[in-house]
Amino acid sequence: MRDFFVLRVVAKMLIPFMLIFALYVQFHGDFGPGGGFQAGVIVAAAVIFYALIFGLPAARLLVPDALVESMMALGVLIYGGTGIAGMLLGGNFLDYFVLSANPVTGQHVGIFLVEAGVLVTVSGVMLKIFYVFAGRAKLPPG
Amino acid sequence: MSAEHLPVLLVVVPLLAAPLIVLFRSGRAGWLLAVLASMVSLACAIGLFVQVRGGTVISYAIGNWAPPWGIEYRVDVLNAFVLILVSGVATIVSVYARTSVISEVPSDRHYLFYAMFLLCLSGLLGMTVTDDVFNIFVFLEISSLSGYVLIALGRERRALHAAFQYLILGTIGATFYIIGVGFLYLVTGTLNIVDMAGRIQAVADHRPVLAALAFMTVGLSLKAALFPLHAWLPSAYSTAPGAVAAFMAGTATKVSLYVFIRLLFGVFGARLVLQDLPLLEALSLLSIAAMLVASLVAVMEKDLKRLLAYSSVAQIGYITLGVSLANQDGLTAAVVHLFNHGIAKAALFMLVGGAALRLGGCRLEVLAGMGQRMPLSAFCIVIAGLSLIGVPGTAGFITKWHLVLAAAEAGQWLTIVAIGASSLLAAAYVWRFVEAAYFTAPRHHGVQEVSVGMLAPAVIMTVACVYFGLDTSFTLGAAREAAELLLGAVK
Amino acid sequence: MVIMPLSDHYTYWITILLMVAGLYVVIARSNLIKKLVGLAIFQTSVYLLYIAPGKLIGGTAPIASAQFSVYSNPLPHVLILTAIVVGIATLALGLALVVRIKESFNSIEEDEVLVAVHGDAMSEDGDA
Amino acid sequence: MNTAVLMPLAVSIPVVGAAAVAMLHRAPDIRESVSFLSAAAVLACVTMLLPAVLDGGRPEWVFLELMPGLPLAFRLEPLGMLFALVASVLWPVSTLYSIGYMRGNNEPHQSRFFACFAMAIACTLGIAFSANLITLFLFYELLTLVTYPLVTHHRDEESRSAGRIYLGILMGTSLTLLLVAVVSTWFLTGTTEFTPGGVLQGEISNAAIGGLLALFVFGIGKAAVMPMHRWLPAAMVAPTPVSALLHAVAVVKAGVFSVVKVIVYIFGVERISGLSSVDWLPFITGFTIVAASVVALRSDNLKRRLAYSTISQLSYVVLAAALLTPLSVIGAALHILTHAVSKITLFFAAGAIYTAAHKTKVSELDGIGLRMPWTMAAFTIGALSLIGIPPAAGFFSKWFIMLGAAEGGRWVALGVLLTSTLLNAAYFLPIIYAAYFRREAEPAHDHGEAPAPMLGAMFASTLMVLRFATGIGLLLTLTRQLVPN
Repeated sequence: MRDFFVLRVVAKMLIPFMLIFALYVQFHGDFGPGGGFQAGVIVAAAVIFYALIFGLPAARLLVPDALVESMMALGVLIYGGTGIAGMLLGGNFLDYFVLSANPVTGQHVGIFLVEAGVLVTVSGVMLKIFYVFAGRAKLPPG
Repeated sequence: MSAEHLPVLLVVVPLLAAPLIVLFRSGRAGWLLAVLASMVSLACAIGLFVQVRGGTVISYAIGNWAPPWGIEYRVDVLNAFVLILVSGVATIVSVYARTSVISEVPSDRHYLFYAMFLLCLSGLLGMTVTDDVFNIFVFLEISSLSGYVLIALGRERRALHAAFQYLILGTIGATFYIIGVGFLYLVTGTLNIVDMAGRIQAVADHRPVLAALAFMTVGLSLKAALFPLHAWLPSAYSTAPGAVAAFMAGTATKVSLYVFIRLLFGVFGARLVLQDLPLLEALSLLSIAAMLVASLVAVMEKDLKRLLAYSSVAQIGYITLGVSLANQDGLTAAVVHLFNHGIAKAALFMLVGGAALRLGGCRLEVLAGMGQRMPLSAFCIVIAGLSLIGVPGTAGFITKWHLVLAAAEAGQWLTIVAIGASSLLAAAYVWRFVEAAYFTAPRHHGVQEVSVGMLAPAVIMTVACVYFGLDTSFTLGAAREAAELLLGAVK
Repeated sequence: MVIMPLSDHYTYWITILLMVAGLYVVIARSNLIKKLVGLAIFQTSVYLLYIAPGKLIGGTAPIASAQFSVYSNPLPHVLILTAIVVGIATLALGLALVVRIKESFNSIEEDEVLVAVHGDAMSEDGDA
Repeated sequence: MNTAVLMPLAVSIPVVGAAAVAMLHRAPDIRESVSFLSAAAVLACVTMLLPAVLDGGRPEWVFLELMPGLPLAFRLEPLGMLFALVASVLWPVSTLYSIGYMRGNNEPHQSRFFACFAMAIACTLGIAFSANLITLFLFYELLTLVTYPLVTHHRDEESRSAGRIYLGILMGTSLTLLLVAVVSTWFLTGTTEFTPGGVLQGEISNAAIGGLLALFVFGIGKAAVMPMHRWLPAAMVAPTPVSALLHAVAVVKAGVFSVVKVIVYIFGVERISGLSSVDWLPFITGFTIVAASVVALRSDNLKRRLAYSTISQLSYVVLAAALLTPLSVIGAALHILTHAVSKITLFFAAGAIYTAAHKTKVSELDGIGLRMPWTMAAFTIGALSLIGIPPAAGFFSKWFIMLGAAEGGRWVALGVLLTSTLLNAAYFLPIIYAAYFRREAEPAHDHGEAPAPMLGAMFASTLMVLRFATGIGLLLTLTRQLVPN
């Protein structure tokens, strides 16, 4: 689709907004519908959109496989690390109340970190699935 | 960190070690982390077991949200015992896995193997330790999904189909389970097992409770490969890489059985399970059918891994038979057999996996002359096989003793006959290996014993089969206490 | 639990319909992709089973506000969010397996795959 | 020193010996010395235990608690002492014989043979010492397993199918019937301890006792009471020293020993005497005695004839115990010993004939007495002993059994014993007659006597048969403790 000029321009214009929308959904998850899952999928969708327009190799250059794999791992580690942090600070696992002097702030901090972890992992997993499936098609049939 | 966090560390350590392995992207580091994480889990499990002996119950509120609102991890002697089994088998198998993985899995996927292994482990441990029925589902799926991947890593293309088949049936099983959870949540408004047990008595005659019981029984039976829902097990175990087969055979079905036992006695309770419904009678019939039919199939089987897989189905029948007898000795037999069969099967699959690598297959005619070529492996297979038969001096005997005693207490003499017949069939299928290994001329020349890295863990596991047949203070002590606990809950 | 008017039971009927239809597809179809589709439908019915009773007529999202006093139970939604994720993971894994099966067996029809699997088991001797 | 420690010591010496033997397969001479050394050490241990038991002591050694209330333990009482003596005295003798046989016939896998041999002795001693049913059961099963490689020593098709029968019957009966019998005993009485006078106190119905006895008698397949006897002739494919071990020292004796021990210490002779529900036992053993003798009469294969003779003689022991009189119980205990020494002599002779002349059939033995005078002399003495001619050993035990039968007024049993004596004579005397008085068939084999170690072993066992009377006083002191006076 590299030759479709309109698509390329529209894509380039849309992708930044998609990413910003993802961030909005992410940060608004604290107060309303939204959160890491949805945001992660939107981030992944932006990259997938890019791959659809500019081709898989270009997308893989932009977001390399190793990065995707690391994102999958990193997100889980952020999530788990938040839990461990709660333990280190004297609470139970995933105890957000102890993350800050003020328990309410602690909840905010905890949820923010956890949701960040979710975002990273979900977008990583989505991209991985897309890469793996899309990459297979390049193989010679049979 | 102090001892109070043990219940969660047990699960979190392997859960977080898995992504670390993915970050390192190295097979060797992955292996080291896998061994380490399994050992930490084992240490946690032992620590917990020591604390809960004698009736203490440890409750851990995740995120400090008090149960029944938050997720609660709850450890009593029953699940501490299962935790030791799972993490112990994982520790030994993870050591073994190094050589097995190098020979069976493409080298660019080694680190993924260990990550999946640890995810599977943490899923199984989570299922065991949690007291929240929905959380059980989540961990069940974590262990299942990683399990499907592990099986699909098998060398032959048959493994793919086996994994797919397992995925379909496993997902149906898990979905049945959450349908059951859904009904229970609708009528009780809680997901916490202890809380639910208290509330369910008031609504026990509501139809959704019955439906929940039915759905959960079928779902967990599928995961536990209870006859006749065992179709996925033989092909999955026989095509998976050696280490995976050993790990799953030792743990996966056992944990599902644990959940089943826990729900049966801990949630549904006396009125439904023991009085109103013929559930135990049905379970007893199915168990006996499993013990006889699956053993018979095992006797006919030509492939040693499939033979052992069918033997697993039969031995699961022993466990459920103990449950269905529902008296002190029966439940003791069931709980102790979770452990005794787990270690025996893990040992056997490790040994057979090694033999299959050396000899290029595990059909009985391929194993011909193994007694001469791989004397220690063959001998250990025989010893662990004796535990399957239930020869005194092995762990299997302890189970059989209690099963026969329980059946005698219940006055079910026909059941005793079935147990005897099943032992005979077990002797028959174990002896098929003996005759292949010792009475036929070797087909291969220059075949040598497997490396120490594979042999040592398998031998340790085999020795455990004998050790726990002689010194039963740990296994039997725990199982008795657990049986008292379960029976106390339905009184 | 909320007591619903009789006419509202239609959600259950839809749930049951999806459940049975999904299960039927899993069992009856030999095409592996269709099996997975059936499995997904089967799982979807469970999402409905959880969510429908959680909805309260006139209820709102459980965010504290002076304007509202009737809230829907948020827990089933959270549970089902998890279940959906699990379902997606299962589906992705299943499809990945189908791709691999297609590559190694050159078919996604279960009966053909089974024949090949059986053939493999028989010919293992030759490889050994 | 605490004498009780000698029991675990006596059991562990052969185990250690077996391990050493297995490792020394490159140095046969050292290996055989190890076998002898451990045999001597075991004999010393068992002999040192004897005075304590004669004084009425019951040395006890508890290993561990297998299950709550079910310890793995040894406790030595007169019957076990007697059995331990049989095993530990005959082990060095049969080791000597095996060395001659295995080397004379160039048998393969000699290390495995001697290692399993030693393990079998360890299990036998474990059975002899066991303080309760569960320990007995454990060693009983182990004995089956360690003798399996001996039975199937040749690893060919014939020994494979013999091994199937051997294991199938012995494990089948024990895993189904004997296990149920042990569990039922525990379930009914709450104990499995061997207690003088029995443990079946209290309200236990006669039918239950009869059923339990049936479970025990048929569950202990090693006692070869018909119809559980098929394994014994099948096991004849093994090398002759194994047959000697199976039929004289270890396996079959472990079977009848267990039956007698169960009758004396679990049921209690007085508790069940006169019960109608246990009356069937003398009949079924009587039938076994006569039927097996008839089969022996019709077998041309020498070892097979001896095997059926063993089946018949084993049922003497069970019958004697089942007569439930004090004298017959003493006779049963003595017969374990006398049959052991007599039958081992016979098997030694059969093996010597095979080694020297490669003959296995009774019909081939014409005139062999002239070529192998020592061997046939031993055979003759062993045969006469089993027929019951004084002063050979067999006379004494038969005497006590018959006295017991007369005491209990069991005329049928007495008739069976007399018939059987005639049958014994009928199947042994023609062999002796042919060996000495028939002319050798042409063309004659030119062969001499068996190798010296085999002759030495035969000499030792024959001496025991002939000089049995010197030990009878000691043995009676021992066996009298079995029955309340």
